[in-house]
Amino acid sequence: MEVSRRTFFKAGLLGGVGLTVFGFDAAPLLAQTQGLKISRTTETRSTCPYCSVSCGVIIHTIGDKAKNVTPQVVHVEGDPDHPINRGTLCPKGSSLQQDIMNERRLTKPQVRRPGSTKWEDISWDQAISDIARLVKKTRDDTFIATDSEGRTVNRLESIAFTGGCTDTNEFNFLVVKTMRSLGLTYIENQARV
Amino acid sequence: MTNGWIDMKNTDMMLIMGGNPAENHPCGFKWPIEAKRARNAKMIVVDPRFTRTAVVADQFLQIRAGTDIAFLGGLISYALQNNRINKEYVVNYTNAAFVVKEGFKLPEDGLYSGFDPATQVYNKSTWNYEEGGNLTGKAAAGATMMAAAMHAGAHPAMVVAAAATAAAKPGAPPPPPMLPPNVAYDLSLEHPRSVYQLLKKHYSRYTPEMVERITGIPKEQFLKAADLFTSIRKDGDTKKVGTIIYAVGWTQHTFGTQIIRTAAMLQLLLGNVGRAGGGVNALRGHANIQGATDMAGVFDILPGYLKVPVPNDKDFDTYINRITPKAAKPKEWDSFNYWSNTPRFAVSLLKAMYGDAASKENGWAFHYLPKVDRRYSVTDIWDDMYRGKVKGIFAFGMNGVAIGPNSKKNIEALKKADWLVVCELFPDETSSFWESPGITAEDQKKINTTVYRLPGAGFAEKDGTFVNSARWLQWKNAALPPPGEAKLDQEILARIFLKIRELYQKEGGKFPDAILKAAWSYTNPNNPSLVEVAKEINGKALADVTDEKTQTTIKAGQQLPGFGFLRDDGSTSGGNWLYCGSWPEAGPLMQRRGTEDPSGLGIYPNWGWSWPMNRRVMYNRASCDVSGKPWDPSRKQVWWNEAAGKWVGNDVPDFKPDSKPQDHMGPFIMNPEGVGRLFVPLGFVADGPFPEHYEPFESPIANPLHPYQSTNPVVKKFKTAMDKYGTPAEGYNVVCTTYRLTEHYHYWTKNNPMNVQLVPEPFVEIPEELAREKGINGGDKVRVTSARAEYIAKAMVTKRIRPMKIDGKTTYQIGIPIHWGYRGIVEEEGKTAKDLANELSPTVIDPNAHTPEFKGFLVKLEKA
Amino acid sequence: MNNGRDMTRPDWEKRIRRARELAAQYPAAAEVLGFYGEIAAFQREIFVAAAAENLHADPMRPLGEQLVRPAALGRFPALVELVEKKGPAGLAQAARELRQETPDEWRALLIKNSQPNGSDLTHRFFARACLQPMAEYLAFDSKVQFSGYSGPLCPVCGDKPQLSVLRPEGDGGKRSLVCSCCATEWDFRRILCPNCAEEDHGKLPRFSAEDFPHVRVEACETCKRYLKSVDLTTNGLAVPVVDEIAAAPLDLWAAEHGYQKIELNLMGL
Amino acid sequence: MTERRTLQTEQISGHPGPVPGMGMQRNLEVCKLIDATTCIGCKACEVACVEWNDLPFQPTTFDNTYQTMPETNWNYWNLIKFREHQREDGTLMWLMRKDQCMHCADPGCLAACPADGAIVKYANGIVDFHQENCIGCEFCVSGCPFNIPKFNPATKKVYKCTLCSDRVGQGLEPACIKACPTGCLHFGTKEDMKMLAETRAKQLRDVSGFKDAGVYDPESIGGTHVIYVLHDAKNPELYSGLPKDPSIPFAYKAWKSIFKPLGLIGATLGFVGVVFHYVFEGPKREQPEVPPPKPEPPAGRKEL
Repeated sequence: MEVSRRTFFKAGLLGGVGLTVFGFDAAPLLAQTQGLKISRTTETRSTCPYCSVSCGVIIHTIGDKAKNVTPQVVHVEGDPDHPINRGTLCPKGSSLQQDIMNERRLTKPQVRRPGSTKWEDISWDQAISDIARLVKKTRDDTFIATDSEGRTVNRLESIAFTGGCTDTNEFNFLVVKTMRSLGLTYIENQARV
Repeated sequence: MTNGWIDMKNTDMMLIMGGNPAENHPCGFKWPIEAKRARNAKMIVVDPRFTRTAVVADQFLQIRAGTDIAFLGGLISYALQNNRINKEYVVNYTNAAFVVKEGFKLPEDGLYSGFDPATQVYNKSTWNYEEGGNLTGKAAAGATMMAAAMHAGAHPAMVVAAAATAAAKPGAPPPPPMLPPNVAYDLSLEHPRSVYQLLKKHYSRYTPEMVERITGIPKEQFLKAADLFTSIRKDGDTKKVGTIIYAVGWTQHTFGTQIIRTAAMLQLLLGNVGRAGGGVNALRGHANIQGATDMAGVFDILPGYLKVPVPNDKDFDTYINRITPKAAKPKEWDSFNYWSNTPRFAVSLLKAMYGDAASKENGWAFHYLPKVDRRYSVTDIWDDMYRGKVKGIFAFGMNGVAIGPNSKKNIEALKKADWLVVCELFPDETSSFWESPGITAEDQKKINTTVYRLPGAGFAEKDGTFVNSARWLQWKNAALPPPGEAKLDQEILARIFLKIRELYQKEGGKFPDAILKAAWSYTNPNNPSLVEVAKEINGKALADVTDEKTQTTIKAGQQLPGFGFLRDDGSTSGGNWLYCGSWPEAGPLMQRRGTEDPSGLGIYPNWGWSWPMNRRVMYNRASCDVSGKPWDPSRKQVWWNEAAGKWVGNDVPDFKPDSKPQDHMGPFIMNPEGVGRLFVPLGFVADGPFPEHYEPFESPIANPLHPYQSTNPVVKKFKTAMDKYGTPAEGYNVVCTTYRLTEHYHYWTKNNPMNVQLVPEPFVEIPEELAREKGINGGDKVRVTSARAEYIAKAMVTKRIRPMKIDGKTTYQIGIPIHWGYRGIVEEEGKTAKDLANELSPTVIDPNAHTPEFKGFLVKLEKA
Repeated sequence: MNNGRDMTRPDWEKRIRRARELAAQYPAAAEVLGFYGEIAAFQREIFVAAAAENLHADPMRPLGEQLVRPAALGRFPALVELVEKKGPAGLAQAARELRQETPDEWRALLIKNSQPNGSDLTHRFFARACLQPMAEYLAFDSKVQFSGYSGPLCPVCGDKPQLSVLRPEGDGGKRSLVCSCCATEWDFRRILCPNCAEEDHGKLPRFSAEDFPHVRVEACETCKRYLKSVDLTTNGLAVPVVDEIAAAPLDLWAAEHGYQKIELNLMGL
Repeated sequence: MTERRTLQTEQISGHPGPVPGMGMQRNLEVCKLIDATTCIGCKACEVACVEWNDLPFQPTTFDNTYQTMPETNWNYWNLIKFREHQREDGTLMWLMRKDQCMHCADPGCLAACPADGAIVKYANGIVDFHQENCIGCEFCVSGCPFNIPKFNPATKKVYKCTLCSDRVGQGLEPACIKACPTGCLHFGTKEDMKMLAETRAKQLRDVSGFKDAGVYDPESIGGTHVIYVLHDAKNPELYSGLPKDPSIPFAYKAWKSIFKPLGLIGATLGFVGVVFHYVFEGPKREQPEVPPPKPEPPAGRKEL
């Protein structure tokens, strides 16, 4: 097998010192090297989204970001470094890959119009414009600047926000900032129940 | 949790009650098992069902759902009567010695002093301490009266109150009574109105016989458990330590907060709080509901547990005066009263929210915040929507229809709403409410709600911080982008908000100020980086800030190293004081993954970051005796270092670091008293200073303690046509409780084939005896009916729930796991009845935490 | 629970046997593995001699300064002879040259190259072949407690790691590093570069090939360094130091892609 | 599966001649220890088994229990069995027993099997089915005292837990072991596991008040390579019918005895197998890879 001089040179320079300086027969190793199908895996530390133990997980994804390939999850491993779960996972945690790569996932914004019997796909831009318009109308119709005793209350009781159990702290802060600024008093979360 | 998951390995005694960690937290449960294996620790499990946790318990007790206070009250009484308490701890670290105001009445008849039957609220002015200093040795009744009378005239609290009343404009309600600054106390604990004596008297009614009548736990079993749990304080032992572990089995009651208080009181009496292997430990059920609470995802607080403004707070100063507590303690003792820093926290929060628009001149944009003077809890949302008041709702990851209570009411409510915006991972019950079972195509045409269903990002697709039940902040990284057109939640929220802002900018509208001025200087406003938000939450200096004591200066623009640097003059901003220190200038501490545990106690100080200031066990000053020496030298949390003149330890001292033991500063630094509250003064809880057993709202019996005040007097029921409540007289005589399974997660894993394979279908757990009575065999379809709805599922006939003798009457309990609905793998294959367990549960909530009573409501059961 | 990897007595037989097995399995590396097997057999003798002589290290001095002892030095001529006979051409030539030198010169060579970053790679080979087993013995004998240690350099001798190992921990693989000098194995957390402490998962790619299901390249985009890891959760039969050598093509691949190994193995790969 | 070949065969079903390699080497026996007293029935082991062995999804139906399905199946080899038991003192126990092949020292399935090479027992104690040689007669099903082997009507072959022989052959512990969050599962040499089990049983007797706690390792079949710690070892039947004295039907025993002498003859032929790596940390032995059907010289490298 023909081994390019360039490959040989670089290998000798950086990694295969033993090949060049020690004098091993480099050809078979270089031949095997050229035949390798290398895959690139990224390991990402995450936290199981289920209960509150917060088991560490390491999500293994393949796909080269540089080559613009969407990563695929190939394995979810219990984080062996995590002091609480020490690499173990429960039956829910063990099947997390199914949760991430699940054909039932919602992938398109949809709308169900008043009186309609079906979902329709809608663009993000349209959905966001529509929602903003609905919020503004509801707010302008019902905002309470002062209560019956003339006290400033600046509140909006006609719109509610309910947050979920895997919303992050940072997202929740944005909720407080945006929703309290709209005047919402009905800000609630899974945490309540 | 006051402590943490790994810390459970340090315990000698576990009471697991109102929680089923083997089922719901299997990987965390390795630590209780470790305690059993390595320390021969004992485990007592109390539950309505023999659970997976009960499997490894040393003693299991079957309790009637909702009678936990009776059981725990019985334990308190047992501990007091048998001297199984840590006396030094009780005298010095709790308010046991404090003297309670004259006129305070215990609830022999079910009511504390001050109840107004018309409004169904308490006037809490007698729920207070007496003013007057050291009464030790003056315990005679006459002397007490004298002391009370002597101080009555010059009561500083009253003076303050009077002044405030005079200043207020006519018609305004008088300000609430305050704690006395110089509390009367009797270190001998003999004063008849000392907290200790009142406590003893109060729980003396919780005899083993009474416990048996109420809970259904036979007296002998109760006494065995009481002896076992309190055995850690046998013969004056102060080394051993016990923990109490609970979850929503305690919170989901109309007196849930009080159950937890009873447990906390028991732990204070035994001296178990603040110690390795001790504490009161809420397991919590979800990945980030601890964080959601810290971050004020709920209506009644602002980030960091700051109180929300009320309409009477006419300006920022009024607000801050109202919510900042003043120290109230024996004169000779010290109190850190950490909440005295409230102004720093509040101003910094407003600076984080409104930036330059929050200035001293405009009271830090105080009026941008809505004023809250009534309940806006999740159950109220659906009620107000049903009444036509709530017109639109965002549901970002909360499946409100399935969560209930009374799911049918929530569906009816949504039919009346104008719009619903759901952001979810999977098709869920809430977004599909208009196509739920029983709604025909014709019906759908009459439903005018616009529903947006937006595809959000799963946990693996987003970065950001989760907080576990041990208060550990742990940052996680995104492993891949959301699938298809799905987007990150923060992008969806930001784009909606910015679009609204744009509309107000262009068109004007009602009170646009807060919308236009909200600080939004993220690099990518349409998709804020959570790194930037996390740094914003931690807080930064807006001008140079110097700590006087250490002469450390944080330069303008730098991240703050801890909440000691927060200021009330506008020179700092910070979204949540509790998280201040999580992302200092040096970098994000919640991203740390240090695996060192030098003490061997499982503290792992360099893994993530826990609030407050990386303390892993809260109130850990109490892990030492009065002189500052650890109760148990083999499990040292912190200790006083005389040479260094400060508190040091394996954990970060949760205390004023240089407060000498001689100063007698209380370890419970978040209370103005500095000590743990066996008696909760004033209105910090709505239903009484000591927890009292009340029956669940729907109960098979009248309360044996006071049949004429059977349920919690301050519970309010909802009043629409759909809020129905059942009674035994109407045939609802089976106690029903709801819960989760280890194989499933809420309403989520019904989309995963593996989890569906493990437990494919909904079921109802039924005692053998009840099944026999009703002619039900295992696997038969049964109909469970509450006053609200019917639920059909298969029967699991079991020995694990037994008939109980409750107040002499045979009573049955059944249980329903909640994991199914009308969207999911088996649901869509038509394999289930498509009912939601929470169609059955009642719309009635705890007056303090506003959590619905999902546990222990009444149903009928029959073969379907 | 102990965080430090317990030191088990080094098992030379296992290494020698594994080298033979892998030589059959990976013909491309047969020459390298064959030579390694010879060297390992030589190293075993020094280890056994050190044990027999009941040698100890002075805990107050760096281990690296205490390696040149008669039990090792005395066997240096045997090493030279072995390499001359069985070694690849380059090393054999060097051996021939070394044979001409005096014991004092050998001692000087060993001392010079017993420290990291000895410049002459060939001399460094001789020094490591001769001193590694001594270091390994002294480290094993020292019973240094490093429970809880998780730094990037060897807790016993302070040298750089040469390879990483994944061992079963629950459902996952817990990483440890193996010292290039004394073969001590210590815990080192995952997703962290042992060279520059990079923690950004996006910059820490792992490269693997089907040819070596249990060996992968753990690289760092920031410092462009890497180590190979041997995954004992995938193959429990692997002997990390030997399997690492057998997967030499991954080193060549890494070199070609611009990654430099934190520390070369004994075979210069 | 190439991995299997790294295990030394000790017994072969329906094999007319000697067992190659038998007796050449004293292999360490492996063992799985299940501490039924700390099992919480979370089923993480079930998931791990399905995932590792790539077993196809099996639709299940509710059957009045927490148990995933009534019995193990051809595509479900690891099943936690749940049994409610009321003790004489009135207290309740919820007994959870991880059910799977017991890997008997004296395997009834193997004794019953007439197909050459369909069932083999390795020297380390693992009893493995080789479906390529299975003729679908289901004799093994009736030969098993634990009701473990299960027939797949589609492929007409029988399947069961392999103790992850492929993993063990690679020096790994079985998939279920690593999955257990409470640490109630252990894997190692039979000797070590017996010791661990006895220690735990003693703790249960001395500290936890289970005076009949003990280890299940039934002598009637020469012991098993899956052993249990039970709260009540005197009544194993309580644990979803774990037989007290499991036995192989007489007919199969008689059959087996015909072949036994042949097996012993085989001992003189040379074959060297592999001890799995888990026990490498103990005694060391030589172990080149050898496919069982093709004899090779013993290589004579028995060091130490």
